[in-house]
Amino acid sequence: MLEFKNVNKIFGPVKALSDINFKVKKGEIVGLVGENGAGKSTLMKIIFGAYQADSGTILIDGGQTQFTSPRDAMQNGIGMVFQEQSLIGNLSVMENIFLGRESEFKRFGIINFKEMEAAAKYQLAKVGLEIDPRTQTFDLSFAQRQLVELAKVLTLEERTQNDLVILLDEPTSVLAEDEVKLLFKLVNQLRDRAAFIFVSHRLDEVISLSDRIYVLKDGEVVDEVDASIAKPENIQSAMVGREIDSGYYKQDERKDFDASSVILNVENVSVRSKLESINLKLRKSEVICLVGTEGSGREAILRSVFGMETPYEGYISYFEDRSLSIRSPFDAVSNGVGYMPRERKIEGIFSSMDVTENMTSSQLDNYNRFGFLQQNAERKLAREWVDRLSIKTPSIAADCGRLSGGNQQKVVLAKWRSSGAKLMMLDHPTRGLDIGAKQDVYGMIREMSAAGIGLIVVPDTFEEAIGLAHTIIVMKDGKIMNAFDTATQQVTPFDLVSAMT
Amino acid sequence: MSTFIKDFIEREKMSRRNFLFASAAGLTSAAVVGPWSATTAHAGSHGGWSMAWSYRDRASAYWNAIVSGGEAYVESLGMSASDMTNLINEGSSEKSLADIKAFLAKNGGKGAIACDANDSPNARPVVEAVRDAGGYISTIWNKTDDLHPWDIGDNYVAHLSWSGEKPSEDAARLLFDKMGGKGGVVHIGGIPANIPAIERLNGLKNALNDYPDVELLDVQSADWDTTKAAEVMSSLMTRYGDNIKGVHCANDNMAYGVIEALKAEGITDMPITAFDGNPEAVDLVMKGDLLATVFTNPHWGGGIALALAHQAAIGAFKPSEEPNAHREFYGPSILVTPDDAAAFKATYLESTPTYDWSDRWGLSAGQIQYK
Amino acid sequence: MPIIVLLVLVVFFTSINSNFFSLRNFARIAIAASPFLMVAVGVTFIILMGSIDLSMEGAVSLTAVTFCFCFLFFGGTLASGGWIAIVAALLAGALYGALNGFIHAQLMIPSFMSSLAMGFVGIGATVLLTGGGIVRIDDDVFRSLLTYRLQGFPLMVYVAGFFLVVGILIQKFTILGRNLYAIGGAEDLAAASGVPVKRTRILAFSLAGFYYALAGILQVAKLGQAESVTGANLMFLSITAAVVGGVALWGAIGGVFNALIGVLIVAVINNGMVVIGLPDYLQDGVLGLLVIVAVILSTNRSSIRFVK
Amino acid sequence: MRELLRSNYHWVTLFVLILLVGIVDPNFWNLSSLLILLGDIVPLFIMALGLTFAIYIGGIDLSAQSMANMITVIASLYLASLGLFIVPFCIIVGAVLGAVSGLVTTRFLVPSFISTLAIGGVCYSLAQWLSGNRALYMNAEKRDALFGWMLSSSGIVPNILFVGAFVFFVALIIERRTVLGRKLKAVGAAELAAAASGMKVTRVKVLAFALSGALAALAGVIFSIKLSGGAPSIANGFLLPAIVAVLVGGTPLTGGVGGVVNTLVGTAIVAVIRASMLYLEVAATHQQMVFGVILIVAIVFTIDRSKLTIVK
Repeated sequence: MLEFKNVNKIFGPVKALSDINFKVKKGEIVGLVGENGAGKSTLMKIIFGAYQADSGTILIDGGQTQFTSPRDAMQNGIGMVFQEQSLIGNLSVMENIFLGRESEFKRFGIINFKEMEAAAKYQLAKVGLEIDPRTQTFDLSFAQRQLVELAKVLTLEERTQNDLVILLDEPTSVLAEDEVKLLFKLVNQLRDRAAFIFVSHRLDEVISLSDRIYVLKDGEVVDEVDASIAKPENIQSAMVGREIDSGYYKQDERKDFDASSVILNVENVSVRSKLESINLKLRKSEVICLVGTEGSGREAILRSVFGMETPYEGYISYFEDRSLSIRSPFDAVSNGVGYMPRERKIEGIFSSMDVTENMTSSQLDNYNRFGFLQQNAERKLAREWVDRLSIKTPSIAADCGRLSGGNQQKVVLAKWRSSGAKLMMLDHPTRGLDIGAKQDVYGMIREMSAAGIGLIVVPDTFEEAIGLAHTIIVMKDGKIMNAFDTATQQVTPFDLVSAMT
Repeated sequence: MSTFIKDFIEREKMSRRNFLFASAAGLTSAAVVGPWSATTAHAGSHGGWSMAWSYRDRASAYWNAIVSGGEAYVESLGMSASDMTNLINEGSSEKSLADIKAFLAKNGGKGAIACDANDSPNARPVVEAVRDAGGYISTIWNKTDDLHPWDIGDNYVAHLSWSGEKPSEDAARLLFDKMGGKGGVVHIGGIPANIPAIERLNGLKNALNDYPDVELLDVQSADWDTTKAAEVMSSLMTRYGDNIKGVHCANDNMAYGVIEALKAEGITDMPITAFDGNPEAVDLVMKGDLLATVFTNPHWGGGIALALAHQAAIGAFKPSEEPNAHREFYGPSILVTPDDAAAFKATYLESTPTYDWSDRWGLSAGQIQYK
Repeated sequence: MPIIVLLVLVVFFTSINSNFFSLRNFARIAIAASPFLMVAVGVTFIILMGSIDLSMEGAVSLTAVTFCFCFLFFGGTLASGGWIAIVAALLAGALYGALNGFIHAQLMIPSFMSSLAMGFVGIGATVLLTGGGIVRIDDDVFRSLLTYRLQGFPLMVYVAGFFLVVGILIQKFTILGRNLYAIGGAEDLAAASGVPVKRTRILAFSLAGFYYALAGILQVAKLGQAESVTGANLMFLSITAAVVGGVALWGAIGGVFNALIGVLIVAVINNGMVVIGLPDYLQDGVLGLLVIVAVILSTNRSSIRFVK
Repeated sequence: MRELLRSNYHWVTLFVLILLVGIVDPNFWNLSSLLILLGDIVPLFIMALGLTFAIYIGGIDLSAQSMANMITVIASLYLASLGLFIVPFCIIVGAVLGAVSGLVTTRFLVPSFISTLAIGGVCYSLAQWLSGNRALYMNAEKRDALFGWMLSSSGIVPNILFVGAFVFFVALIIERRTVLGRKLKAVGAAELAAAASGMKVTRVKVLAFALSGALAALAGVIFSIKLSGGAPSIANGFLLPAIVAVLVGGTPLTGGVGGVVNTLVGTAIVAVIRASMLYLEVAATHQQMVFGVILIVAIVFTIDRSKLTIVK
C-alpha cells in the first residue's frame, strides 16, 4: 500500500538517503533499524511529509504522491507516534486527540465540547484506555500518554478512505517492560486496521514485533530480513558493519567492588509521595542499577542523593563522613558527587556553548584565579579528554549542541570524570544512542568503576542492567522490592519483571 | 495617508481657520515628499546660518504653536518653513543634547538655535555645547537659576520664560471669586519637578492668602496628561465629594480631562481654570465649560526666541551690549476669561497676527526675577 | 487567589476611607478601567502564546485618532453616519495587529522586538495624521457612552463588559482560542499536530489589535478627544495587570478573566491611593510594591521550575 | 564565510547605515562629528551594557531608567559632601536595588519584567522624595574640579568616550574572562543544566540584576555630571532606546547569546538612526514613524535566526 522507489534526499553536500526502496503491505508490521545518522529519521520525515524527497517516487495504493506537509500526509492516512511525546500537557486529553482538527466540532465558529468528548471516548476505546477525556494530559502516566498518542493517530481512520500506515518512533524507549508488552499486544490487535512501521534501537523488540525488517546504513537499505529468521547479531553486524562481540557489555572489563569502603549510605529515606523508607549502600567501584517503571522512584533516589530533593525523614551519609551533609546540587558537586540527568538536551549539556565550556561547567572553581578564568588550563583539559574519550568534534570550540547524541553524552561524562567525581549517578545514559556509542558509554562506566568510582545507574533496558550492574535494585511505587547480586546469582529479565509486579 | 483624511484636513482649515491645524496640515501634506528629498538648506538667504528649534514633541498644541512661530520667522526671511530644522527630544534630555550637538556638527557650528532644554539641568550642557561650537542659542522655560546668558557670553543670546506665578494667581483669584470666596479647591499639577508646575502651584498658594475661607483640599500631580487628570479628578471626587467647589489646573490638557471626569458625574457647572490658552481651551472658555485659561502667546515666543538667536548670529545686534533685562525676560501672558474670549480668539487664533521680529523686546513682561 | 487580593484591597481602602465603598466610586473605577481592560484583554491573547505585545500604545492612539477623523468626516454625529467610524476604527486596529503579527511570525522576529518597533510606527503615524493637534468629538449621542447611566454605571462600562464576555468566549470555545493554549503549551508539538502556527499567531495579533481599537474608541468616549498620546502609559500597565491577575508571561496559563481581575486590582489601587490621600510622590512606589505582593500571591509556585 | 557573515550581521547593518546616511550628506562622514555623536550616547550606552547582562540571562531590567533618574538626584545632592566617592556610592546603591529585583525574581518567582518595573516605581518615588520634587543642580566648582576633564576633549576625541571605552572593556572582561561571566552564559543558555552542574543559579541571576542596576546607576552619575544636575524625571527617554540598542545589537531575549560587543554595535546603530533623522532632514511629523520603520528593517537584518527554532 505504501511504497518507496529509488527515493533520494540530499542536504547540501550530504547524501542523506540514496535509492531507498521500501514497501509496507496491508496489515503488516515493518521494522526499521539503523544506527543514529543512518537515515532513519530522514526517511520517517519524508514518509510523514515533514521533508520532501529530491528524487524517486512514492506510491500509495499504487498511486503516485508527494506529501507537502504532515497535514497532507495525515489526510492520506499516514500517522506518526512521536518518540518525544507530542501531547501538550496543559490541554485536556480530548483537545490533544483532536488538536489541529477542532473544526470538525465547530458550530457557528464555536467548538462543541460535548461532541468532542464523545468522539474522544470512541477513540480511547480503540486503545482500551478508560479515562475521562477532559482530564489534563499532564496528570497521565507516561504509558497512558503513549496510548492517547496512539488513539490520536487512529483518528485518521475516520478521516481518510486510505488504509492507515502508522509510524512508531522509539515508542518503547520511555516504557517499562510490562507496558511495552501491553503496547505490542495492542499493535497486534490493530493489525487489521493499520500497517505499522516500527522504529527502535531495541533489536529484540523489533524482531519480536515485526514481520519484516529493513536495515539502514549510511542512507542505504543494506539488508531486508524476515523477522522470523532474524538474529540480533546479524542485524547488528549489518547495521554497524562489524560483528558485535559477545562481550557487548564489556563483562571482561568488570572489576569487583571493594566491600569495605561505603561511599554512600542511604538510611531509611522518605520523600513525600515519591520515596518510602529507602535503604541502600553504595561501595567503592560498585555499579548499582535501579530498575522499575516510570515514577517507581528511581529518579527520586538520584535527585535526593544529589541534593535536589529534601527527604522528610531518613539520613544520607557520603564517603563515611557523618559531618558532611548535602542540601543542594552545589554541595553535591563540590563534594565529588556527579549526576547525568535523563533530559540530556535540557539538563545535560549547554547547547550554544562550546565543548570546553561544557566540560568545565561543573568545576569552574578549579579554574578560578581571583575571579578570572584560566582559559588555557581549561582548553588543555578539554583537549586531553576529547582525545581520551575519542569525542568526535570539529574542535574543542565547537557548539556542543551540534554534536551527535553519543558525543554529547561523552562530553557530559568527561565533565564529571575530569572534575574528579567519586560518586556518579547516570539516568538513562544510553537513551537514544546507537550501538557504537552505547558500547563506548559501557566502556566508560567500567573504567569509572575500575577507577574506584561508585555508580548508580538507571538503565535503558533490563539487559543493560544485567550486563552492567554488580547490584540490581528493583523498585516499585517508591519502595525497594528486591535486590539482586549479579556476582552470586544469574539474573534474568524475567526475575526482574516478576520482582516488579 | 488616505485621501479622505487629507481633504478632511482641508475642510478643517476652511471651517475652523485654526492656524494650528492649518500649519499642522501644511506640514503633513508637505511631508508626503518630505523625508527623502534631502535638500541641504540653501545658504545665503539666512547669512549662512542654519536654524533649528529643539522642543519636546509634536503631541501638543502648545509646541505646535511654538513651532509655527519659529516657522513664521524663517518665512519672514523669504525662506520656506521646511528650512527650519525640528529637533524633537521626545521628553528625553539626553536626546535633546545629542540632537543639538549633531545639528551643530552637521553645519560646522553655524547654527542658530532656539531650545527648551526639557529639564532645567539640561540647559547648561546645551548652551555650553553651542558656545563651544560657535553657534548661537536662546532658551525658553527650563534652565537652572544659577545659569545666566551673560555668564556664558554672546553665544547664549537670551532666556525667555513666562512667569507662571502671577497669571496663575490671577486665574486663581478669578476662580475663588466665582466660588463666592469660600469652599474647597483642588490643584491638578504637572510633572512636579518642572519649573512651570512649581510656579503655577505657587501662584495658587499666593492667591489663597487673600481668601481665608477658601481651602486647598489636595494637590495631585497628573503629569500634564489628560487621561491621568481625568482619573485623578474622579478619585478626588470620591475623597472630597461636594466639598470641591473649584479646580485649578496647571495646564489645558489636564483641564480637558478634569472637565470630562466631571461631565461623567453629571457636573457641568464646576469652575475650572487652566493654563496655556490652547485653541480648544479657548473654545471651552467661550462655551463656559472652562472659567479661564492663560494665554502665553507661544507663537510669538517661538518666533522671537529663534529671531534673537539668528539676529545675534548674523550680527544684527550684540547680546553683550544689551541690558540683562534683554537677556532674561518674561514673555507676555493674557488671562482669557468668558468676557474677552471671543475677542481674543478673533485676534490671536482665527487670524495669526504678523509680528515685526526686529522689535525684539516689544512684548517683554520685564526681567526674570529669582526668589 | 487574585480575587482574594482584590477583595483585601477593597476592604483595606474602605477601612481607611468609607467613601471608597460606594456605587459612585465603583462607577468611577469602572470608567477608568474600561479602556484599560480592553487593552489588557487584547494583550492577554498574545501572552497566552508565550509571546508579548508592546505595540498597544501606538495602536490605541492610532485607532482613536482614526475614529475621530472618520467620525468628523461623516458629519460629526452618530446619526449622520458617524457609526461608520466605529467600523473603520475596529478595522484599522485589526489590520494594524495583522501587520504586527505578520512582521513577527512571517519575518521571524521575536514579538518583543517587532511589536516594540510597531509601537513606534503607530505613534508616528498618529503624529503624522494629527500633526500633533487634538481632535475633539462633541456629539452628545456618542458621548452618552460616558454620560448616560444604567444602574449607576455609564454605558461604556457595559460595552467593555460585553466585549470582555466575547473575549472569554473566544478564548474558551473557538479554535483560535484553544490554539493559543496549544502554542503557548508547546509550539513545536502543536505544529507537528497540524496547528497552523503562523496563521494562528497573525490572527491572534489581529484580535489583539481589534481590542486595542475598542480601547481607543472607549478612550474617546471617556475624554471626548484623541491625540498622539491617547494611548500613553498603557503598555507596562496593561501587561502588569494581566500578570497580576494570574496570566503567566511564559504562556498557556490564565486567561481573559484573569486579565479582568488584574485590571480591577490595578485600577482599585490607583483610585484607592488618591482616595486615602496618599501623597502623589509616594504613589509609584506603593503601586510597585503592591504589584509585587499581588503577583507573589497569585502565582502557583509548584507549577514552575524557574522564571526569567 | 556564510557563518562569518551571519555572526556579524550587526556590524554589516551598522556600516550600511553609516554608508547610506553619508551618501545623502557627506558631512556625516566627518570623523570629529562622528566622535561627538558617539560621545553623546555614552550614558545611554552604559545603561544598555547593564541591560545586556539582564537580557543575557533571559530576563529584562525595566528599572534602569528610574534607577538613573534617582541616581541623578542623589549625585546632585551629595556630590559636595562625598566628592569623588559619589561614584562608588551611587554604583553600590544601584547594585543593591538591582539585587533586590533579582531576589524578588528568583526567590518569589516574579517575572523580572514585573519585579524590575515595580522596583523602578520605588526608585521614582525615592527620587521625588529626595529631590523634594525639584530640579537640582550640582555644586559647580566641585563638579568642574572633579569631573571637568570628562566634559572636555583631547584633540577631536571627547574624553567621555574614554570613560565609555573603559566601562566597555570592564564589561567585556566580566563577560569573557571571569567565572561570573561564564556562569551568566551557562544560566542563560540552559538554566536547568547549570543547576545540575552545581552552579548557584539563584546567586548568578541576582548578580546579573545587580550588575544591571550598578551600570544603570553609573549611567545616571555620568549623565548628571554631564548636566551638572539632576531631577526625578531627567533620565526619561533612556529605557526604550537602551533596550532597542541591546536587541538591535543581536542579543535576543532568549538568553545565552550575544553580549556586550553586540550592545556596543547596537547603541551605535541607534545613535546613527537618530542622527539620520537630522541628516536626511526627515520632517518633524515623520521622525517617529521613520524611526520605527528603520528599526524593523535593522532588526530583520541583524538578528541571527539560524539559532532560533521557535520564535516567541
